[in-house]
Amino acid sequence: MSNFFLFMQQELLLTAIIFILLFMKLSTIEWKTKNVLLVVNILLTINLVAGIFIKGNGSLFGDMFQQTELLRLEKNILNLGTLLISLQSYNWLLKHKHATEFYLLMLSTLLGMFFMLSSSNLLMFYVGLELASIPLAALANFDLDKRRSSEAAMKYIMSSAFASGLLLFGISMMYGVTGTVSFAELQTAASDQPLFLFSFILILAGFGFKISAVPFHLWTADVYEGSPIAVTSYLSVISKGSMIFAMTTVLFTVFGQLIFHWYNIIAVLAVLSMIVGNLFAIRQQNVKRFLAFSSISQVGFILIGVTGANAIGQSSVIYFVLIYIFSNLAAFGVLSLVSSEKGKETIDDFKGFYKTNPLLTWVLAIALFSLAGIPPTAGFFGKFFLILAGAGKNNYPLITIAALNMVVSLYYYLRIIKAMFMDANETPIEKVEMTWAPKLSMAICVAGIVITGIASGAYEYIYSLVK
Amino acid sequence: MWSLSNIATSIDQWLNETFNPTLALILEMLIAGVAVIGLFAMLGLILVIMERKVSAWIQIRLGPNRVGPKGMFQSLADTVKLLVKEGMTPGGSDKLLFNVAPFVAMIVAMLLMAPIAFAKDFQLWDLNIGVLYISAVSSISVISILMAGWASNNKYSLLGAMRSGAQIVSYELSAGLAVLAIVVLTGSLRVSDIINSQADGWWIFKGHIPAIISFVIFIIAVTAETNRAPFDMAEAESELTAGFHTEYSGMKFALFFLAEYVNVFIVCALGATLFLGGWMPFHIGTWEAFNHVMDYIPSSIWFFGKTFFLIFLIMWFRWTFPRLRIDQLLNLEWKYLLPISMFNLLLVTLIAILGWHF
Amino acid sequence: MSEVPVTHILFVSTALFFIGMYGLFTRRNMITMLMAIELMLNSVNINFVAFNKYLYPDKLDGIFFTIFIITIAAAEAAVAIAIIINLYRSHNSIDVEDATELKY
Amino acid sequence: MGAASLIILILAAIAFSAGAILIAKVVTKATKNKQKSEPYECGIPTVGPSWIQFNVGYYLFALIFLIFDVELIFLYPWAVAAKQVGWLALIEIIIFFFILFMGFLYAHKKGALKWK
Amino acid sequence: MNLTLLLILPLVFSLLLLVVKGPKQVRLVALVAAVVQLGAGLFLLMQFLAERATNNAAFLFESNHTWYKALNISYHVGVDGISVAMILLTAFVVLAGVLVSWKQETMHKEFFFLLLFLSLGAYGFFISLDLFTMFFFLEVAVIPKFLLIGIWGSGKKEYSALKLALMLMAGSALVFVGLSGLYFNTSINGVHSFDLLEISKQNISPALQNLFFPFAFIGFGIFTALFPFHTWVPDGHSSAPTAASMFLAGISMKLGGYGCLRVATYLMPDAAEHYSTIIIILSCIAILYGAFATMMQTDLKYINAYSSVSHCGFVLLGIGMLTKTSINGAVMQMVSHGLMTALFFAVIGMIYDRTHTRQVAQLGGLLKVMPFISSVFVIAGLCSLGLPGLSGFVAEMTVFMGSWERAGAFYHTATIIACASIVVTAVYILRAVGSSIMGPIKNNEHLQLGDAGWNEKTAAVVLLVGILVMGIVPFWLTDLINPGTEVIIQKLGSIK
Repeated sequence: MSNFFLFMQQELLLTAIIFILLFMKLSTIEWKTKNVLLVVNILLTINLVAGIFIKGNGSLFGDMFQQTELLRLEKNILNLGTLLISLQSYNWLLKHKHATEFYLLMLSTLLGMFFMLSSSNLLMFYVGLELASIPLAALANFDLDKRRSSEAAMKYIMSSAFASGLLLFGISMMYGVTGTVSFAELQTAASDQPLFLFSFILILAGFGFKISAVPFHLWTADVYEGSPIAVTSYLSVISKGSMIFAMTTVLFTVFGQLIFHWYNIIAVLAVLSMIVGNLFAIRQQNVKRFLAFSSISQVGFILIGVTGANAIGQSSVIYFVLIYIFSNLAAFGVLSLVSSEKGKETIDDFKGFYKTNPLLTWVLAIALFSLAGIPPTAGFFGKFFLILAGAGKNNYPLITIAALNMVVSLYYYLRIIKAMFMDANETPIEKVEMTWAPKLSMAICVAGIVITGIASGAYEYIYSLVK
Repeated sequence: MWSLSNIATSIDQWLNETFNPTLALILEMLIAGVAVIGLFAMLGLILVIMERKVSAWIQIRLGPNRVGPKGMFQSLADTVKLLVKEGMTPGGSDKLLFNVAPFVAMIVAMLLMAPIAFAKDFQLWDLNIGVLYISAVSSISVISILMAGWASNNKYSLLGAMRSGAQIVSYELSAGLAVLAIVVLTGSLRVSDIINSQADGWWIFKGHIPAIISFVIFIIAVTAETNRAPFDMAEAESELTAGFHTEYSGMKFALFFLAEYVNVFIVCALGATLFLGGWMPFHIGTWEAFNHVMDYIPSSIWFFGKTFFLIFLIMWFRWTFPRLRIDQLLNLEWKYLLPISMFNLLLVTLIAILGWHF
Repeated sequence: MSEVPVTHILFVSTALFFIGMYGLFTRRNMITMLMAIELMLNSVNINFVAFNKYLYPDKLDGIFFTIFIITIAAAEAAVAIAIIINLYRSHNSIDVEDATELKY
Repeated sequence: MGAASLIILILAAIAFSAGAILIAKVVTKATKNKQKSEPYECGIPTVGPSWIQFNVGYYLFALIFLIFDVELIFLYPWAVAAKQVGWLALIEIIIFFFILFMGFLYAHKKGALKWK
Repeated sequence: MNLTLLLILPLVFSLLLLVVKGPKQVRLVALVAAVVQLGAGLFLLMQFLAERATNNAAFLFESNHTWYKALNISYHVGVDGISVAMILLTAFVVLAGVLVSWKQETMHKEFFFLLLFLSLGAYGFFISLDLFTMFFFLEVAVIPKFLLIGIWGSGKKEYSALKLALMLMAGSALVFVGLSGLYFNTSINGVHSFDLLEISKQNISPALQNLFFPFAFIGFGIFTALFPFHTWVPDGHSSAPTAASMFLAGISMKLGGYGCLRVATYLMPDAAEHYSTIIIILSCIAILYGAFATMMQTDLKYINAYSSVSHCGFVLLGIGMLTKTSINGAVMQMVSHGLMTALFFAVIGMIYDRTHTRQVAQLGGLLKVMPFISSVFVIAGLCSLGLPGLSGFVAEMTVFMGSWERAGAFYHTATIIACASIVVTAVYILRAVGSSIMGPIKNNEHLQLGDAGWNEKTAAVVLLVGILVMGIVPFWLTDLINPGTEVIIQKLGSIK
């Protein structure tokens, strides 16, 4: 029994938080939004800290649920990202009527992700996956009175349902072939049988949808643009990150022997994602949409790391997701402040931003540099290691394309930098007032961007766990 | 001693001796079909006249008394009347749905017959998930109502259908939970298992208070599920004319009518099976002689007796309670019945685990 | 009576799956699209049950999976319909072609 | 008789209904006129289309129903096994109901169960 | 001496800049930073010379700390003569740059911050012996340039800045591919390594060398204006603010040359030999093309920018020729061009600050108005065209001599072609200097303009000192860099 509490500590704590929030909502006392937010943030911090310090690994429920040090780390990364998003959306939620619900939904998806990551059984995996994606659709529709919000939600749920349909069809075929849905047994049962490969490809396609790799990316931009900005950042960072974690686990451990089959598929997905993401990102005017496409291209880079298919590849992917959380959230933090306070979201609006908001400009600039992979920000290290992991397979055309795509991506990141620093604007965005929470979150993000790369500890730690 | 199962076995034997197996099977099927249709028609006729007589009795009046002895052939006459009435399809309606809806209602009612044990060893299909099957198939009936209401191109129909949809689905929950109470006690979903587990006493007696609560909830819920007063929101004539079948006439109307009565029969049969032991005779602990006497009464009589008792109960409700408003109706379910039945299920589980039942 | 071979069932489920997919891609009514998705999920259910019954009768994984898929599909449908209702309120239409606020 | 009985029952139902309707069709004499095919609204002329938007309350109830109905799916296997599993089954179902009930209370608090 | 000091100093001062307030303090801090850096550079030189006398190792002051253990990446620094020369060059140019932009008015804090940051990148690049670290600092130096040009530049600054950043990034992307190729084809006990020294001990098969050499060489070549990837040079230089131009031409382009030498040629000698023909052809084209293109220009900055293309062509020519003297010459040309072009840009900046034009046609007779600036301008010009006694002559002459050493008609022809460009250089330099300095004053408003201030004078003097020392006593520099080139040549020779 104590094992149960120890192994599932992260999940249980999260559940407890969800219930505390629910009780707050149900209690007869009307909580002020401000207090709710304070409580939530404190709870999330406790959650993060507890996740970091409590150790205990093993498997539960007849090997349905497993906990390893690596999974703990991955969950802690997601916890951290959620905390950051929570802090960033402080201003937005203060004005919003349904702050508690936002957290209920968001933490439910987080719980789903945890279960998805910890699953060692396709059934558990599927349940976690759906718990992680269905509430997200509701979140995407969180601005109930905005037309685009519900449109985004509709697109998200449709594509997500379609993706899980594909995934499930694959799983059912795989069950037909092997007669098992447990990871451990699948690992031994994996074979070159055509039907197995077919089902495997369907599963990959399902994954592709969830991480929005090209050609399964069509929903991404619309959903990102339409959703409220906190949700967009959550979608692009946490949701995607967790899917990538899950994907590495599944590909490396369960289907590790099939690498010859999936290597090419992943490589093609990577190249397409990078190129298409980049080409579309260049054309975008809306910053959210722009970040959506840039995140597609980032997925391409991540997939290159996945093709590495070794300890370095996996640790690079995890490391990159960590960095990606810092960088993207720093960018989204600025964006959400500007958007919620001033309602401006296009690149043109950001012209002359430096004149009025130098600090935010630097934060955004550092975030974008990190996304573009410019040293000394952590993004450089992340991308470098990803591509290096991919190069381990001696597929030099692939990494040349990747390296050149970094240049293209730099172009559009620099567009925003240019708009902020260089372009003149008669009506720049006025000075944005910040509360403590966004400040804190951005400080953490920037610190993360600056430190995580130069100090090699994070990567070494991840690598030691992966190994 | 004669019993239905003996008749069935002898027919089966005779057929297999006379014809080759395939033909015998087909003939058997035909016989089963005809029997079911006959049962259906009979049930319809009987229940209609029963209702009218019961209501008359409760209201201290004569009721139908012209056709046949004491008006016993009244429903037959009504059938003839309905047969010669024109079955029209209103203009502007969705023709396909409109015409298919009564079929769906009939099919559902008919399908529900499959796992009902009418007598000892007399059951069409003793499938291992009998109870689940009944709850699953019975919830399809709401589709026929919605189809009819939607297709009619009539606001009354639509409103009636929506109300009835809301009502049926709501009460299905408590009905389901009440059924589950018995499933927990028996540990099986098979109808025959459930009946056999009541050989030494019916669940309503063995299961203490929780079983009685379940029974009460079940009866209330099925009354609502079958759209009967006091829950007849769907066809509240003072509000919605005739609800979802306002636009139906002639035989199509008759089919709905029939399906509804058959549904009443089936839910009561289910109630009888679950709580009152189905065809099991009434036994009391160690009273051997009494038990023996009870065994002499044929199982089919036990079954139909219990079922018609429940039907009578439901008819009694109709003439006793005033109709609820839709909000009261939903309140009753969501705020009282559902929480109570959920809690009750826990109690039942406790009893089952502790083995407190007899 | 002779049993239905598993291939027949698989044929049905696969057909159902691709009908669902086709419906999803060609239909423009959101409810219809949702139904198409449900069709896909149900084909998966059929698959699981069939495999479980025919190939691995001593295991229960397939049945469990089916139950969970049914539940989750229900949850998905609930959320999707809520969203569609909300969309209908703002767009006065449930045709995806009308929901074009967001474009490339 | 097994599963074949279902087919028989369906066929019987169809035969019965179709037969009844066909007989009625043969027996009756159908006439057509315009007023006859109008929707019946107690003699008052119809206003507006019949396929109207209805109270969203119905949807809310349907939604809550869906949750509970789906919950029943899980309860059936549980109910069958409950006696064998013993105390753990009770604990599990208490947790299950607790979660469910929290959602229910939330819906209640939000006024989803109020008929407007 | 601990080489990390060279990284800490700019970092500390740039962070200090963020704290201080007011333009005066900012300037002061920046100046102190530059002076301290120069001091550190000179100290390093002396230490190096002292150490060199007793120590025969290829690289001195090595220090090696594991950075990313998993990937076998370490922070490995060390210097040889070439690096020391480059570090000194950087220190000189930075000091001059700070002095020149003394009057920087808009966003002074950010300006100096970026300038110091840029120097950090340059120092880091020159001292690192680990390819990853080297690559890291190479990229560190890109974005500050973008911002410097884009924010404080003139003309079509955004376009130029973007072009520069993207081309340089493309260069480093290619470099990256080359580096990863090197990384995965070295194996010390089964472990891959980024360490320059480790890789240099490895024998990479010629086929692989031939595969990765173009990546590395073109990648670094883009930094140093390898034809046809030189197009960012004119735009970037002409749009940049004075200090940035100085840095760009003086140091940034040298990053490329240094990289070509240190990484591409040193680590992949077979391939260097294999591709030397192409390199020589390309650099000859760059030299001639740059020279002729300069003749077309009317804008002083463009003149200097195109002439930089031409001059950097000499660097690549020297590297491509693969003889000891030519490589020596290439290094010397790097130093010389760094100092000279920085001076040139500084002077152009001074002129522009006063006259607000850079068009040769609109200038004239400046000698009368601002004698100091004009004379420095003349000296810079003369240095550029290779007047004996100034650094340009020494460097170019060494390159030519080295090139001539390479036997073969092709190499001789190339050398002659390169030499011929000097004539063209003379034409455009003299024309530019003549028409803007000499003759009558074309615009009477220019009469009111003043001469250089103390800061500008100091800046010019700092650079002039460098030029003169190099021109008059070139063997100091030769002695300094000789052991470094020796190592490279040995590696080349061992292959041959």
